[in-house]
Amino acid sequence: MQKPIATTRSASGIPTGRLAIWWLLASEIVIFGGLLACYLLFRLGHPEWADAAAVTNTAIGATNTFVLLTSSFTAVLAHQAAERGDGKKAARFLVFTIIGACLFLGIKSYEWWYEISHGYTITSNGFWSFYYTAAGLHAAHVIAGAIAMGFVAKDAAQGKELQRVELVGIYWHFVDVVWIFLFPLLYIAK
Amino acid sequence: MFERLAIQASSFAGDIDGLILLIAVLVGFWFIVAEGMFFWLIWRFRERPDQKSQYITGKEKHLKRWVTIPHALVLVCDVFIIIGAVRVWYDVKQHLPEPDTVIRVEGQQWAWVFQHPGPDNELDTGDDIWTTDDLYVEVDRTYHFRLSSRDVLHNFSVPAFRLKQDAVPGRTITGWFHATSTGTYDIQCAEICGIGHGVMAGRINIQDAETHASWMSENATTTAAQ
Amino acid sequence: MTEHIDQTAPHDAGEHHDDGHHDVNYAKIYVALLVLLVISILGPELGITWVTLITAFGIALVKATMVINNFMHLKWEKNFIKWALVVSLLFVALFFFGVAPDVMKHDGLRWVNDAAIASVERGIEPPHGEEGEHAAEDGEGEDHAEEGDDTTVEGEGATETVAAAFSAPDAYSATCATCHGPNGGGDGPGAAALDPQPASFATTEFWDGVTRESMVNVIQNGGAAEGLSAAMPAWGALYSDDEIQQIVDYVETFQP
Amino acid sequence: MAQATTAPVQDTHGHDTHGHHDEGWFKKYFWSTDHKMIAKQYLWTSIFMAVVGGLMAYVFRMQLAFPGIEVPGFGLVSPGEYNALITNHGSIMIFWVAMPMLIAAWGNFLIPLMIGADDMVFPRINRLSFQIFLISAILILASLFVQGGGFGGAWTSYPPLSANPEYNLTGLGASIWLIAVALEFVAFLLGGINFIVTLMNSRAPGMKAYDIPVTVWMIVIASILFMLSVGPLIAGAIMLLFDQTLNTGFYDPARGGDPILWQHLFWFFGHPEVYVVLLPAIGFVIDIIATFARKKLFGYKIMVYTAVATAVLSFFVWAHHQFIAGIDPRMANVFTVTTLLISVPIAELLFVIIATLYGGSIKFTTPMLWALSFVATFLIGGVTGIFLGASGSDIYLHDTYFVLAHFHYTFFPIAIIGGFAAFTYWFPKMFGTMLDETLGKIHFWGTVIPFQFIFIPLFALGLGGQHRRIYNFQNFPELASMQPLRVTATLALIVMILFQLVFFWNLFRSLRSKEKAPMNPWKANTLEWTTPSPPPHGNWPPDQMPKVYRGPYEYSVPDRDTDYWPQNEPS
Repeated sequence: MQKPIATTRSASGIPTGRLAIWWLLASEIVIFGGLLACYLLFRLGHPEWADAAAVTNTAIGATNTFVLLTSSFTAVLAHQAAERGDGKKAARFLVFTIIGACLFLGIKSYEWWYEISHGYTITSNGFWSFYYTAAGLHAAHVIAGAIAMGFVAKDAAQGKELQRVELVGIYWHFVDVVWIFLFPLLYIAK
Repeated sequence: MFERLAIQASSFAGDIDGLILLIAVLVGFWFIVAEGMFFWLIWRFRERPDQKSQYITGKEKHLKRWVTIPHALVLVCDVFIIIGAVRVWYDVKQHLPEPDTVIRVEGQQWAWVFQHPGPDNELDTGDDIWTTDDLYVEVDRTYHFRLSSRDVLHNFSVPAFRLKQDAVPGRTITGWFHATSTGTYDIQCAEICGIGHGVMAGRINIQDAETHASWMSENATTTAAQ
Repeated sequence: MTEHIDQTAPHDAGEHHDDGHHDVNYAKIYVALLVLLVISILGPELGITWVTLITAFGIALVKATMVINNFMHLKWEKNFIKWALVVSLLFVALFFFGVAPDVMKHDGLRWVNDAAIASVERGIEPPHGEEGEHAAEDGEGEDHAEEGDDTTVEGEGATETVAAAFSAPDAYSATCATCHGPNGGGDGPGAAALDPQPASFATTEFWDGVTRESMVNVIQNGGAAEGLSAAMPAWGALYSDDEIQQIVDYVETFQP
Repeated sequence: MAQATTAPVQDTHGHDTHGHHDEGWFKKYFWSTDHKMIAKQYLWTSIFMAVVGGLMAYVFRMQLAFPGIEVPGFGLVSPGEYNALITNHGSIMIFWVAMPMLIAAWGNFLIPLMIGADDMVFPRINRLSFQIFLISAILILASLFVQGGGFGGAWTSYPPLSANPEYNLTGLGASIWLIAVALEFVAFLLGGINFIVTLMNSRAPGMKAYDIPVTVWMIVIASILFMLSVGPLIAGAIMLLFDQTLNTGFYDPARGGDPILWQHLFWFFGHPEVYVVLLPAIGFVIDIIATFARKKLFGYKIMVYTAVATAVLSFFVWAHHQFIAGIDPRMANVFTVTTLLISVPIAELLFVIIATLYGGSIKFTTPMLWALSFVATFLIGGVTGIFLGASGSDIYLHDTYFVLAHFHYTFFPIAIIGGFAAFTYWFPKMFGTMLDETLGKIHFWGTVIPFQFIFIPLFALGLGGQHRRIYNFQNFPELASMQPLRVTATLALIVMILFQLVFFWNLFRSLRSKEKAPMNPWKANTLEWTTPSPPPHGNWPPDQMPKVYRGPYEYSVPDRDTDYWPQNEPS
């Protein structure tokens, strides 16, 4: 179907898609913000959680941070390529980003499997409940982003809907930013 | 039908009723003025063949006054209400007078468990009296209650006292009351607590000193005997 | 929000009509991010609290700002977008500070959060895995350990004297009489709300249908454990095995 | 204006490669991306849910008035069923009636039409949001029939009662209820983004910020308000769902959690939610009053500013729902001050509406009657709120029927009166026929008068100390004597429900009617009245999209032949 005239207007000076993505991120900020505010309320009131936090594996967390930063980098390179009209190159960079997402999820699964098999489950105590919930919500966003990038890359490879490369990129950087805060909150602060 | 509205069985019941009355007078005045104005305007400016609608933007100074002045007055009334509310709130919920007796109240699905200190007036000693759903207090004494819950949220509410406080599992909340007249009044649970919420009724029995003493000696001995 | 935008003519929906491309050296920013990442990992290794906080959260802020400004191009975005994002963050902060006096703090004016204080004192117990793998594997065992925690907390709230002075009649009147009635007739104040009705211990039919084991099981694990009404809660967290035996002894005194 | 309807707009699908004439039933009524069809889907769903919620009220009101009787059409009400009924009545009326009716249905229908666009900016996301909403509606109804029965922990769903099946005895019902509510939030987040972006980007050429009809402003402010307040609760709902299903301890004090946290999460959303539904209703009322008083709005900008001020202030008042819930008593003072401050912008809004009547020429059509009764009734809800916002008096009134009557005096005007005002006003535009005025007025008086008789007795019961959510007051000796008031309320409810049949008969007649509605039956200014009723696909021919030359409320401008001046008419 073709776009309605409404979609092609831009009274605010920002293209429709990008405006929507920013509002989407505003709503995501309050979702993640709410969860992390709850976590902080408990964490600051429960010094004993530091003992549980000490168990988390900083090396794995750091590796995952590195993977996500790199995938963000390829996402922005895809955007650069799309701006220059090179859909094929943009698609290729998006595929790299998707690989980064899969790598991230793979490392995450290994980490969880290791922790669960050592008895640290979501019911172990409050810290672990937040640990799995916050990282799980983030991982769900990683999966959603990877799927969205798959569709965008498919179109971009044929030179269609190139502006969407930027949109999915903004979303992906946001997922990255959330992880940048989750990393110290869950791994480093002990 | 409203006989119970008149019952004020605690020292602060009158303050709370006074505050409700103050608010009723202030907002009642505004309510009548606003509704009166509203219906008068509807009647005055109903569609009539000899009356054309006027073009008013709301920027005219002499007309704007009709909105801004009442608006400022609403703010003034708000200040009065805030002062009254905070004063009553401070007395009932923040300020804690010295207790003559401390009792413990625990909510559970779907009953109240009361721990009276017994003749020695101290909790957690051998002569404590435990009751379910019936609280026995002496008139004209200041009581502290330590409120907690065993399972879900409950609310210890004594309408005749104008007293209400949630019982939260894991927390102990301290409150006070000072009964001023003898009698038996309802204790209601005011926080939904499951299918038995509707039967979670208790009674507070306010006794004069003599009756209370004899109740206490009777029950303290039976508990000891068990 | 949009009032300043003059738009007498409809804008074209060109994909990138305002900003063709930004002259950002993405590779340089990427390298900077990696360097910051390394610092944020090494900083806490020193074990000094303030260094940890600065390197962990200060650097997270710097990294996030770099990503948002350069990768997401917020730097070049219209101001109202920045406002929308900042306002949403401010509301999260508002939530945090509004809730902190009740949730983060464990006591306040006329209230004490016994359970939280107990949980801080209790500390983190070693995971079940440390003591023996089988405990962690066994779901039942895990549940039981958690219910054991309950007991400690309840004990904190009600002070030790209660536990010391356990008496089955007191426990019965505090816990069971609500529904089963003070004399075991199944006619307590809670009974009216229940369907099926709570058991009456004063009938012979009741005693024909139960064994001592089944009664212990119901008190410990709830009515559902024996296929009876789920309204009968599990009291295993509140009473020890021995105490439950005493309660059953007491209930048997109602037997006609 | 009748001649206008005869101008047919033939091929309006210029921008759509395949016409919509030959599509199957499914594609036309279910898979459509047309904002008008999606609006109708929301509208019918919410009307259906309103009937369900109303009948629930009938069942539990019967139980309260005549405890223990076999309610005709339902049977005996057990305490568990009673709790499930009140819980789902509340949830359905707010999440599946007020929000879809006021925001989604009229937002979808009116925003593109009022700002001169042919559709929402993301038609397929729009369709998706309705489908998610429909699934959530089906889930909430299904939750009543699962094993253990529907969730009975009240719409506030406070843990530990809601978190633990051992306490609420409806483990499955509670989880489905929670999932349904969360899905509804997701649907409205998607819909809200669509509304906001449509208004910001797709206004007709020439339409500046202060040329936007107040209804659109209000719906979009409400959408932003919803979006920013619901986030923490979505996170909280995930935590509660894990407590229910995975046995975590987020809200379990025995395991380091805190039940008070949920109350904060809930009311941080729950209070702004009141304004989320209030603002659109006020928008409808303002548009209708301006049209039928033939008056320019008294202070358009004041209206928009106060709406924004209300929205912002509403974030600062949430804990007044928790004064006696175990929060620190010192915090109550802060929230008392903010709560009473919010009366200032709301009073301003009502004053401006009342002032708009001054100097008008008021025509008492059915929509106007609804709009005026909104103001008169909502005022009662507003002033009784002061008793509850003041911490001192809230000690006594909290969780009594006074609260219940108070918020029904706000939500009923908002959802039902506001909903009917909008429905009767825009019905000709949406369906292309007129509603009958006589039947409409019978229905109006038959709804508004019994309403007062339902809830004024409940104010009295609340002052008498009667608490909420109790299925049989005969267990409380002090309350038993007030039974006549309960019977009055129940009888009035039955009368009100019976009068709704008049509405459905009127609706049925008009939908079957062959008589076409004119393009602009009310002689109103806004853009939706410049296209045929009902508007064709695309709203206007692509080459004749409207341009805007003035604000929406230029009624009775001096020195003009007509007393209205459409926004798109070149001067």
